Amino acid sequence: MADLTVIGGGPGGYVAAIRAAQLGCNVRLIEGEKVGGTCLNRGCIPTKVLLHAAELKSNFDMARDYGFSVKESTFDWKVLMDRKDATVKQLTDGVATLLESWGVDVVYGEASFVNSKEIVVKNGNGTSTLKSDSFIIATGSKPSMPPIEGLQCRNVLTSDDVLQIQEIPSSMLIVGGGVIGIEFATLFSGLGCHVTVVEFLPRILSNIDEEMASYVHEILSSKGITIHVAAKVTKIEERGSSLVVSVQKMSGENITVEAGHLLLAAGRVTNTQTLNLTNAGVETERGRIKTDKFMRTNVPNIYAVGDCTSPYMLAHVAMAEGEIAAENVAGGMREMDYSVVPACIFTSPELASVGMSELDCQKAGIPVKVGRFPMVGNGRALTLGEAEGMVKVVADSRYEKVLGVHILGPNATELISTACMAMKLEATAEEIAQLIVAHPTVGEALKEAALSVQGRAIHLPKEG
Amino acid sequence: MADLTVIGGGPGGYVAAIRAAQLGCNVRLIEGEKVGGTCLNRGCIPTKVLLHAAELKSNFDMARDYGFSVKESTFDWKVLMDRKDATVKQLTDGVATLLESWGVDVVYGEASFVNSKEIVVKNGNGTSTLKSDSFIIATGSKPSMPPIEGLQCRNVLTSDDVLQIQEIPSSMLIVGGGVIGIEFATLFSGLGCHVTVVEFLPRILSNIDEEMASYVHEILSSKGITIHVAAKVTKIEERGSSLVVSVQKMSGENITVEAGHLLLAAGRVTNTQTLNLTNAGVETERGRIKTDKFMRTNVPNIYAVGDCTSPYMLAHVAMAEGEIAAENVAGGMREMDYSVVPACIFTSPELASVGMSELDCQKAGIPVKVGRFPMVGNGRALTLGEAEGMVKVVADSRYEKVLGVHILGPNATELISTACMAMKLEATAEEIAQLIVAHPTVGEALKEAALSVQGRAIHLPKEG
Amino acid sequence: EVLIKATPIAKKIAKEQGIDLALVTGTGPGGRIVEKDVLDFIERQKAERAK
Ligand SMILES: Cc1cc2nc3c(=O)[nH]c(=O)nc-3n(C[C@H](O)[C@H](O)[C@H](O)COP(=O)(O)OP(=O)(O)OC[C@H]3O[C@@H](n4cnc5c(N)ncnc54)[C@H](O)[C@@H]3O)c2cc1C
Ligand SMILES: Cc1cc2nc3c(=O)[nH]c(=O)nc-3n(C[C@H](O)[C@H](O)[C@H](O)COP(=O)(O)OP(=O)(O)OC[C@H]3O[C@@H](n4cnc5c(N)ncnc54)[C@H](O)[C@@H]3O)c2cc1C
Repeated sequence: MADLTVIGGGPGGYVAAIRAAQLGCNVRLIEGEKVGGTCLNRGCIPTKVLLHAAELKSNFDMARDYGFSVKESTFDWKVLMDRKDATVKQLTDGVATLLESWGVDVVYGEASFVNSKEIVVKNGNGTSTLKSDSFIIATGSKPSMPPIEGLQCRNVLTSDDVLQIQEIPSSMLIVGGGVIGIEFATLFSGLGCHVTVVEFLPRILSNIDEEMASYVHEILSSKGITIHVAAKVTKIEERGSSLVVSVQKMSGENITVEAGHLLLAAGRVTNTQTLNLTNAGVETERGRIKTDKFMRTNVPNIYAVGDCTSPYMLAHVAMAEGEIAAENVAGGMREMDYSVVPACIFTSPELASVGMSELDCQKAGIPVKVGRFPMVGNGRALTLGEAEGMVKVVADSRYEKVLGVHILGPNATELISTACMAMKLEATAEEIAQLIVAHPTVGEALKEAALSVQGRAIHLPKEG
Repeated sequence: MADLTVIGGGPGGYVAAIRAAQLGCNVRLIEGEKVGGTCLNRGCIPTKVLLHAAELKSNFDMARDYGFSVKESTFDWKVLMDRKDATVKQLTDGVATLLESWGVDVVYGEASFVNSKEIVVKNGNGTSTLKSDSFIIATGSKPSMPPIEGLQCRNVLTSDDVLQIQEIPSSMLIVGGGVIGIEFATLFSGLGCHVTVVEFLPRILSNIDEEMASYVHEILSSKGITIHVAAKVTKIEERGSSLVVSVQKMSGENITVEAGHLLLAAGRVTNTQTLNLTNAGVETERGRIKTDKFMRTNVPNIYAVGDCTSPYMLAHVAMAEGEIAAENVAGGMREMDYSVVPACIFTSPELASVGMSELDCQKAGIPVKVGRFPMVGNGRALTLGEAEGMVKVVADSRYEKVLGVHILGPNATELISTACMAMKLEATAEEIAQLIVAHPTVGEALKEAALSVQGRAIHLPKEG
Repeated sequence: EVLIKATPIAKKIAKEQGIDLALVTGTGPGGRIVEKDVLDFIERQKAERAK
């Protein structure tokens, strides 16, 4: 079997390494910092620990309706940060153990190409040269620095920095209303911090179905988060212990916002600068490594997966690509299939989505039927005391093939898998409608939305 | 269109009524007590409200790990009961509104047959006779009274009674370790009551995969619930304000347990006694109304659905049967399909299951491959602080067709729908394994268990 | 062009038994070919061959 060197130990890289080892390859993994990458160390996992803390806090209030009244409680940010670090450590240690069990040779250091068959690895011990038949590049991404005056001010943080702060900020301005910005807004607002979000585009979560995104906007506003859309941060200045942030609105209005901290969540850029890709002849396009459907770059023995190549910038996409690349390195010819990729946003309630939005369909000229069902009609949502949200199923008019499913509600991020399974197996609304869904679960709302595509929801009053 | 009378307004009956009305039938629904039936008034919904309260309480403890320390809190049972009643009312009012919007004529009173085309309805206003072309019987079930000496003692309760008690018992013995008994054990134990469960069979949750049931047994025990299996309650006596309960074990040992309250959760019997079924010529078998795959009884114009006919005794089965019966009354020929019926138990963590257990397959002589994945390897479970549980996928050895999926873990009751969708569409383990499941979600554990069927889980160390 | 819709298990069995799914009538929702359709088809083929 060919030997393989994987560069980068995030979800794209470590999954590729394990899969290739399963298939009998001789695998080496180069990691510049810590295995687990952005996802485990400063992305998906630490944010979800903090979000769960916010959820637990909001449960204190909810508990009052269920008979419990919290008379006195305290909050210690340090304990929460320790919890986060412990969870991260448990998972990264786990990944290290997995890699070891599969015989993957993990080398710590920064890799850069000498030519298409050779890299140098730099670390504290010096520099070493390593040869390999094939490579999978999985170097991921890092926060991008938008061109704003005053980025050097105290308390201007990236998502990496904010996960290391020593105390919870009392107020924060977040630049960017995409997934990362909105999750941090949910989290800090939930923990008692006053949050303002500034989004350049005319709406937050611009990749998500517009109806759902505007529902989320409403919910965030009702929780006291200030959101400015179609607005741009132009300047940051220090004033005393605060920051004064100038915001220019498309409407022409200029405002200033005072905040203790500023969080940059305006996109991410690929980690390719250190790689010396030109030495290997690997082509990029606007910073992204160019790959084909086999996850292969223009250089036949070099593959790339995850954030460094893929515009999705999602851990589960990185993992899926890693698996495909590994199988192809091992002699396969598998194509990456992006037709059913879920996207989740851990707001409260959660938002999850797969496939096309209504607007996507409209733009593509596909006539659709849309079924909706509100959480307030769902028994499980009511027992959980979380009646906000809805399910929306978008199906083509002719065959009622499911084209997109959008869920805002309790446990939406788990429920979306049912929609993914349906879409993966090319189900029609009928097949979701006919599913026997356990009672009482939020999943019943998905079934009802599918029934509603056919104009026959049971738990919606007759129209008109 | 034929006119239809539905007897019983629980999930079987009200769904049948609405579906028939959608199809143009002229529908009347007779209900002896309250629309919503057992499910909404004294079953699924009220228990889930109370279980959520127990969950919220356990979150107070968990919150400590996330930085919150609750110094002082109080609990008011009355507030919780009000919350339960309010949720029940919101849902039953909702059902009444739905029935009204579809033009279903709701008549309150107890129905009994005069002949196969005629019933009498008795209520406070007297008795009236009603004729109908067809009937759907959906009279449900009620708690059964096991032959135990001393059932008349104070504080011996059925599941109906226990949902109305005025204060939370300090200790309780539960007769029956099936789904209902175990949910009540979870609930009362979670709210601080000392619970003992006595189960006649050699294990609790005897309908559930043995490995999962024994895992739940362990968890319940670790929470301080005492469980006696292969044991029988023989006598109940009052002593002071307590009950002394004699328990006879199959091992020969006899013990007594003292408890403030005793809850009977040892099965349910059908509500058919008041119906005078013989007048209509409708046949029963061991109390259950006999139906064919079209949900039709032996009398061609009379159908039956839900607990009064179906051994599943699940609300979602009642609803599915109600839909089928309604379509057939309206001239259809749809068959009821029981191949994919999920069962959920709202323990903490939740347990959900669909299809065959490992033992079922063994008994049926089907060679299987089993894939397992523990929650402790799942990132989402860890961020939620709920690392107990596992997913188990049972697939046939030859084609790897998914025959059963069993999930113990956070949000298992939602996740099971993904397995149901897969099984409904006759997926193999490969289709679940290839699904791109959002990160971080518990659903990833399902994917890993499916990969494990094929011996290639990514997040499990190499075996051996 | 006719797209043949079949469940994964139907496809798998058909492939293993060398059955052309174009010859099988689907009885699932929307005409989807399900496992039973393929198994019935195989039974019928056997019966015919036996004649
Ligand atoms: C705050 C935040 C929250 C997120 N939440 C989610 C979420 O909930 N769900 C989700 O799906 N996605 C989420 N993401 C995105 C997700 O983290 C990324 O999509 C994912 O980590 C990409 O994986 P990767 O393997 O491509 O790269 P990375 O995880 O970035 O890993 C790349 C690795 O390569 C190493 N490396 C880089 N250059 C070199 C070099 N020259 N030599 C050696 N090693 C090198 C790095 O040290 C790093 O460890 C989140 C991201 C952020 C920032
Ligand atoms: C404590 C408990 C918890 C449960 N939890 C769950 C759960 O989480 N999930 C789940 O799926 N299932 C659960 N169940 C089971 C579920 O409640 C039943 O399966 C479901 O209610 C059955 O529906 P049905 O329509 O057949 O009957 P029912 O809901 O029992 O309704 C029958 C109705 O018919 C009426 N009726 C009876 N006789 C007459 C008559 N002669 N004339 C007029 N009206 C009449 C009754 O008043 C009643 O309203 C639970 C049950 C209990 C007891």
